[in-house]
Parts: sequence; structure tokens; C-alpha cells
Amino acid sequence: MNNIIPLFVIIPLAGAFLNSLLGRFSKLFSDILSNIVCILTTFFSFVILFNLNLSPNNILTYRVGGWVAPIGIMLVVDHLSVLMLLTVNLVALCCCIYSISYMEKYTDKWKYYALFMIMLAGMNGVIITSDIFNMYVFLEIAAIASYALVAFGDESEKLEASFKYLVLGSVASAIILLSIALIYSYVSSLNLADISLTLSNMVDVNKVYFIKFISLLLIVGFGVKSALVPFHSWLPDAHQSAPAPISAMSSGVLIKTLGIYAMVRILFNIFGVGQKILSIIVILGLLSMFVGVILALYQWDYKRLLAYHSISQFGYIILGIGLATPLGILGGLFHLINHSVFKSLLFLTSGATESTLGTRDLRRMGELNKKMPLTTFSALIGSMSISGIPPFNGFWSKLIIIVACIQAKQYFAGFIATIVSFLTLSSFTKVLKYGFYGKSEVDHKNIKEVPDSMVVPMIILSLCCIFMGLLLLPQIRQYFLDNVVNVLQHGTIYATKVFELR
Amino acid sequence: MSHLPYILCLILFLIGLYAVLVKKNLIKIIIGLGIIDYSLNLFLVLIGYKKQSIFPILSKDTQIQPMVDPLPQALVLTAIVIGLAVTMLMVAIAIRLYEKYETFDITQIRKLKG
Amino acid sequence: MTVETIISFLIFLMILGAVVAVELKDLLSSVVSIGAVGVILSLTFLLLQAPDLAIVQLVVEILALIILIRATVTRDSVNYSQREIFVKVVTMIGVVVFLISLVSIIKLLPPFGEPKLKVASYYITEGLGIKNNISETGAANIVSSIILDYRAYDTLGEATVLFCAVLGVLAVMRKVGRKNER
Amino acid sequence: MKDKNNNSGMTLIVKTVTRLTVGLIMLYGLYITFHGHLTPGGGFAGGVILALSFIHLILAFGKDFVIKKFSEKIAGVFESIGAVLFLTIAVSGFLVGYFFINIYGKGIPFNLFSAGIILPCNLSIMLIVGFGLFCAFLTLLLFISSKE
Repeated sequence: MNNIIPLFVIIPLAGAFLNSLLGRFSKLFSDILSNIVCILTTFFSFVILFNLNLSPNNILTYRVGGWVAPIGIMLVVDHLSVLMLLTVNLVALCCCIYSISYMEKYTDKWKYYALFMIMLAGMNGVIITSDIFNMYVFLEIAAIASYALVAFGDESEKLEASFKYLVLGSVASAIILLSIALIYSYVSSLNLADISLTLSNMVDVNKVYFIKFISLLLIVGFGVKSALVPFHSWLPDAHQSAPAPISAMSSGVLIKTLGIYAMVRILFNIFGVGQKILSIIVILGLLSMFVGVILALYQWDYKRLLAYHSISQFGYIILGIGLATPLGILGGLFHLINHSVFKSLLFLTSGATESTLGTRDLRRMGELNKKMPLTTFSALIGSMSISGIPPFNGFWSKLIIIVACIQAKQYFAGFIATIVSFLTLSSFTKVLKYGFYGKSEVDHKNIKEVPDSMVVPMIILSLCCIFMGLLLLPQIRQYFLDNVVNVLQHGTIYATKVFELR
Repeated sequence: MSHLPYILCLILFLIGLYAVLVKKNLIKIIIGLGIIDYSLNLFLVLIGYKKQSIFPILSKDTQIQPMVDPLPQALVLTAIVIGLAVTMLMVAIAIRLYEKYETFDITQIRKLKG
Repeated sequence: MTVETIISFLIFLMILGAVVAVELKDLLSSVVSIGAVGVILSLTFLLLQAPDLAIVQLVVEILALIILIRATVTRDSVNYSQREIFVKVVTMIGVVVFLISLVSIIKLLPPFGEPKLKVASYYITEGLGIKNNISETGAANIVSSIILDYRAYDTLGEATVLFCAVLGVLAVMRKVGRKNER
Repeated sequence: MKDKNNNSGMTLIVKTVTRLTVGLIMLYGLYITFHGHLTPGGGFAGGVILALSFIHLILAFGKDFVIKKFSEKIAGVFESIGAVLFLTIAVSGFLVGYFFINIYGKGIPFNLFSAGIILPCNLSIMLIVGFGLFCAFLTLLLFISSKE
């Protein structure tokens, strides 16, 4: 059954190539094809979760081309990968359904779908690979597709945002490639598990210094990709300018896959982080959290506000993971999936309001609760989740992170996390008051609810927001989240396990 | 002394980085990223070079000889393509931006702020 | 002259070309000098026993040069603003600090010309069959057998990157982005 | 390049030389592609050379001459065919067991038709690279000249 692992890349790539070959002749064809691709990948990620729970070592491997590990490329799926696969493909499915009617107003829809499929293939490729150069290649695929998608509207500010994103993204990729070259020269291997084992068996006094330096380089490289605070300047522009489903994808899953997943996988499972690196991660997390939310308070553009909140919520994830206690990692990873769900939901609602009202300015919106009840309902759920109101998923993950801070005696971090949570709440009160419930200055007579294909994904994601807290119940947790935490908690044992199974 | 080519190669990398960070012209930024690409490709090939060895291609008649490391060469082939792809996309966006703003100067291309 | 000296000299030439390309005011001249750097790089690849890369670098350089020249010719090329001297100096200091820290890490690597060849030794010794004269993939060119057999999955990614960039150019260059502009 | 009708492109000398050389350049691209597993080169280098030969034609004869025969849409279709072909070769490995396994016969070493999937893969890469780059270049050129 390991044969389904490469399908996560093959199916979207086939979708992209067929879209490019045949989609230009029929719009209906590309709609149907892309949605089938997303449904298939989502289905297979559930299948692989069940397979993984049945397998003895909780790890599945696959040899591409039949070559054994350090010689060829190996694909590995463990619980952390499955968590990411599920999130990515579910959000991609929702965005793909949403695109059917949202992208009607743009020309050349097949190009959009082909790029979307390539981006999905790139993200899945990063998640399942176990080879550091292969990871770089797929990272570039996803990144290049997203550069093009940000510029898809062909207006001046979109091109500008895309160029900024391109320059910073390319510099980040260059730094990552530089560290790959250094690793290759030092270790003479490219397979992640092999690198880890060779490094731990190596007798060299300077080994610790080398690992620390490479870790720092990688934190800078992946930090730019995931927009941690000193490197965040491209994110608000890019997410504001992209079409709404692409903002939802890139804020929800793209930067998590390219940034946080890749960074955490290499630092925790391959190098094994030390205390100094962890404290750098925690500081970056706190900084992103605080600066992001402060900048968000000033915004009146709905999408730009959401983009700044993304930076701040990444801070929570990084903080939780950086604490490196079981509870902290649980909170960080749970917040990662929660954030994917509610941030995509909020970006989709912003797309809905933008396409009906033609503006993103909160001051020109308002009185939408009667005209667009379902969109307003989704925005309400999303806002309550992101600001941590009790029954919703955002509350649970934030609570776990704050408790983990206190448990790890990082009282200051816990304090900042609480403050940021309140600031988020106040910011989203503003959104709801001006954007959806308050009085409007503009005439909204001709406003109708958006088409069904845009409502359905929003409802699906809202339901996820409401019920995802259930994942924390001990009976469910032991099948899924606990295993995910174990992957990071056990650190470099990953390499030994993978190497046995190659 | 034995690391001299590596260090020179990294100086090339940093010249590119400097150009990207300091220059205000879109084409200069593209050139800077091009220099970064060159230096990284060269660096990968340099770390695979072995003294007194031949290129990794077999021939029919001669006996096998020590060869240089072929793996970085394969990686660089991929990296060159990625560099070309990025350059092409950047030039396309730069031309589009020139059409909208009639300049390559990034200080005058500034609609987004906040 | 050892190979090391020749290589160092060529890289030094590339550094000169790069500085000229970065600092010249005229865009067309700096595009041409970056082309010269690319040609020297191709020559360096040849000396480093990488003929595949030399060919690819040369043809890619020609293509990139044509595209860049088409983009810059007939456009304003001289008048653009400079950063303040302060920013330049700070960046320069940062870059030098980065260089020093990189040099400290470079010292830990195996010296030039003596790579470790841990995984790669498989491709050039064990992978060459019993009689040691032909690889198990059947190809005489070992670089080809790596990129299209041992690590063919990477090459699929590489082809996808190019495909994606072409699609991206097509998407960016659409005459009309939206159907009915508000 | 703004001249009318037949006068587009460069001078007569350039056109004559181009007519003589462009076929040779294309042939060289094909040679490099087909011998990718034996000598230096391969699908990527061959593809770029193929694209350069088309670009050579455009620069010498003007874009209108080329577009009449070979528009960027057809180039896009060829590019997609190459991509689908490459993926098909990769997926056909499932018949034997693994994704991307070298399923065809290895043949006699040092012959043109040897080394299993490497030759067809090189061919499909040549299609992707050659027609893809040509397509992108033509699109850029059309855009630039429509604004001038």
C-alpha cells in the first residue's frame, strides 16, 4: 500500500499538465479536472492516515525508482507529514471549489488552475520527501507558482507585490541552497536520515559549531519564507494582492509548508536542536506575535489586516514549537492546523465581500448581516476562532500554548501571548462592527449572497472551526495528535527508524 | 590557502547579495540575483572537484580512471534551470511594471504601503 | 600552474566582471558584462571537469542575455536614484561580517580538490557493474544517469519548474487581467 | 523591426546566412539530445539550443514571419505534450513496481538506443524546454513590440 505515497505529487502534476494541454479549449473541463484532483488528494491523505496507524513503526517509506536510500531518493510519511498533508489538501479542496465562481471575473482560467495544481504538487512534494535537495526543488516549484499567482490580476500593485515577493523569496532560496551545499560538502550525503546518522557518528571537534551555524542559516532562509518578523515585509503586500483563494492558500498552508514544516523537520529531526537555537526560535516567535498584531491594529483594508494577523498567529505556532515541551509542541502543531482552517475561512469571506461590494475597505462595508447571512456567519465564526473565544478551536490551542509557557517557567512569553490574544480580539471586534454588523454609509441595495460554490467551502471550514476542538479528546488524541507530538519529541530517532525501513 | 577558491566564490555570492540589497533598479536587482545563482552553482561544482581526475563520462576503449564527484554536477544542472526560470519570470514582471510606471526605479514604484 | 591557481584567477575575473556589472550606470553595458561573467563561468566548469554544465551554462547564458537585452534596450537606462551613502555603508559592513562568519565555516570543510565522496563513490565505482566499464543504468554519461535514473524525481521537479515559469510568464503577460473592470 | 511587410527583420546578408545555419543549429540540438546518455549534453541543453534556433529565426526575419508559421499557442501545446509524455514515462514504472523505475531494456552499452528510459526522457525534456522557452520568448516579444 506504500504505492500511494508518490500519488500526492503525480496526481496534481497530471492535473496541471492536462489543464495546460486541454483546458484552453474548454473552461468546464478545467473546473471539473481541478476539483477531481483535489478530491482525490484529500481522499488519499485520509487513506494514508489509516495505513499509517496500522503500520508497526508508524512510518511509511517509498523508494523512487527502486534505488536504496542514500543513492536514490526516498519518500517518507510519518504522522507529522500526514498532519500537513491533511491540512494542505483539505484547504486546497475548499479553495478549489471556491475558485469555480470566484475566478470567473478573471481571464484565462486554465492558467490559474494549472498554476494552482503545480503549487499543490510542490507543497505535497515538500511534505513527503526525505531528501534535502529534493525538498529544495519542490520548495522552488511551490514558490514560483505562488509568485505567478500573486501577479495573476495583472494590475500594477499586484505586479509590485509579486516582484517584492520574488526578490525576497529568491534570496531565501539562495541561502537555503548555500546551506545545502555546505551540508553536502561536510557530510557528503543528501538523504535527511543519512545526514543525521553520519553527523551523529562523526568525530570532529567542530561539529557542534557547524551544526549551529547551519541551523542559523536555515532559520534565516526558512524565516523569510514563513515571514517571521524581521523578514516579514513581503507578506502583507503579497497576501493583499493575490486573488482571495490564493491568499487563503498561501496564508493558510503555503508558508506553513515551505517555512515552518521544512524548518522544524530539519532542525528537530535531523540536527537535533540545542537550547540556544530553541531560545532564538522563541524570541522570533514572540517578536512576530507582538509586532504583527500591533501593525494589524492600524489597518482598514480587510485583507491586509488579515495578512498582519497571519504574521502574529505564526508567532504562536513558532513559540509553541520552540518551547520544545510535549505540551508546547502539541499546542504549536494544533494551532498550526487551526490557523490554516480559520485564516483560510477569513480570507474566503474577504473574497466574497470583495467580489460583491467591489471594495476591501472596512469603512465602506457594513450592514451585511441581512444581505449576506451565510458569509457574515462564516466571518463571525472565523473571527471568534482567531481571537480565542471558548468553544472554538482557536481557544484550545492558545490555551495550551499559554499553559505550556507557564509550565516551562517562561512567564514573560505567557504574558505576551495573553496580551496578543486580547489585541486580536479587539481588532476583530472592529472587523465585525464596521465590516458586517455596523451601519453603512454606502447604498447596498443590489447586494446578494454569493453563489453556492463560494458558500459551500466557507460552511465546510466553519464547521471545521466549531468541531476541531474535539481532536483534543483523549480517545481521539491518542490516534493522531499524540503521535504527531512524538515525532518531534523523539527528535533524531526519526533517522534511525527511517534507515531501518529503507 | 587550500580553501581559496571557496572563499573567492563566496565573495562573488556576497557581491550579488549586496546588489540585491542596495540597488534601486529592477534590472540591477535581477543581475544581482543572477550573480548569486552563478556563485552557488560554481560553489557546488567546486566542492565536488577532485584533483587528478577526469570528467564522469565512460568511454569504450580506455580503462576506468578516478573521476570527479558527479552528484553536484547533476544538482547544478537542476539549479541552473531553476535560476533561468526565476530570471524569466522576473524579467516578465519587470517589463509589465515598466509598462505601468514607465520606470525601472523601485522608489517610484510604490503603491502599496502600510 | 596548478588547477587551483587557474581556477582562483578565473573566479577573480568573474568577481571583477560582477563588480563592473553592479556598479555601471548604463544598463545595457552591465547586462553585457554579466554575460561575460557567464561565459567565464562556463569556462571554469570546463576546467573543473564538468562538460555537461559548460554546455548548459553557455546556451542558458545566451538565452538569458537575449531576454535581458530585449527587456532593457530602448528603455531609460541611466536616470535612477541611488541609495543614501549611509545605507550602502551599513549593508557593506553587514556583508563583510557575513563573509567573515562564512569563512570560519568554510575552514571546516574538506580542502579544495579532496571531496569526501561518501554517497557519490557508489555512482563512480560500485555502480559500474562487474567489469567496471559500464554503469548499471546502461548510460556512458554518469551525470545523465544520475539526473535521469538515480535521481530522476528531481528532474521531474526541474521540468515542472520550467513549465511553471513559462505558464507564469504567459499569465503575467495577459493583455486583460479581468473581464469587466469596475 | 517596424518596417512594413517583406522588409521586416534584418538585412539580406543576415537573412541568407540564417537560412543556411538555422537548420544546422536545430540539427545540433537534436544531436545533443539524442546522445545525452553517451556524451555531454542532454535534453536540457538540446532544448535550449532548439529554442535558440527559433529565436534566431525571429531575430533575423522578424516576428511576423515566424508567427505565421508557428504561433505561441502551438508551441504551448507542444510543451504540454512533452510534459505529459515525461509524466507518462515516470508513471509507467508502476507496471514493474516503483515510480520512475527504468523499465525499458538497457540495450548494448555505447549504442544510441540503450540506457532504458534516459533517451525518451531526454526527448520529452527537449520538448518541454525548447517549446516552453520559445513560447515565453515570443510572448515577451509580442508584448514589448505592441507597446513600442
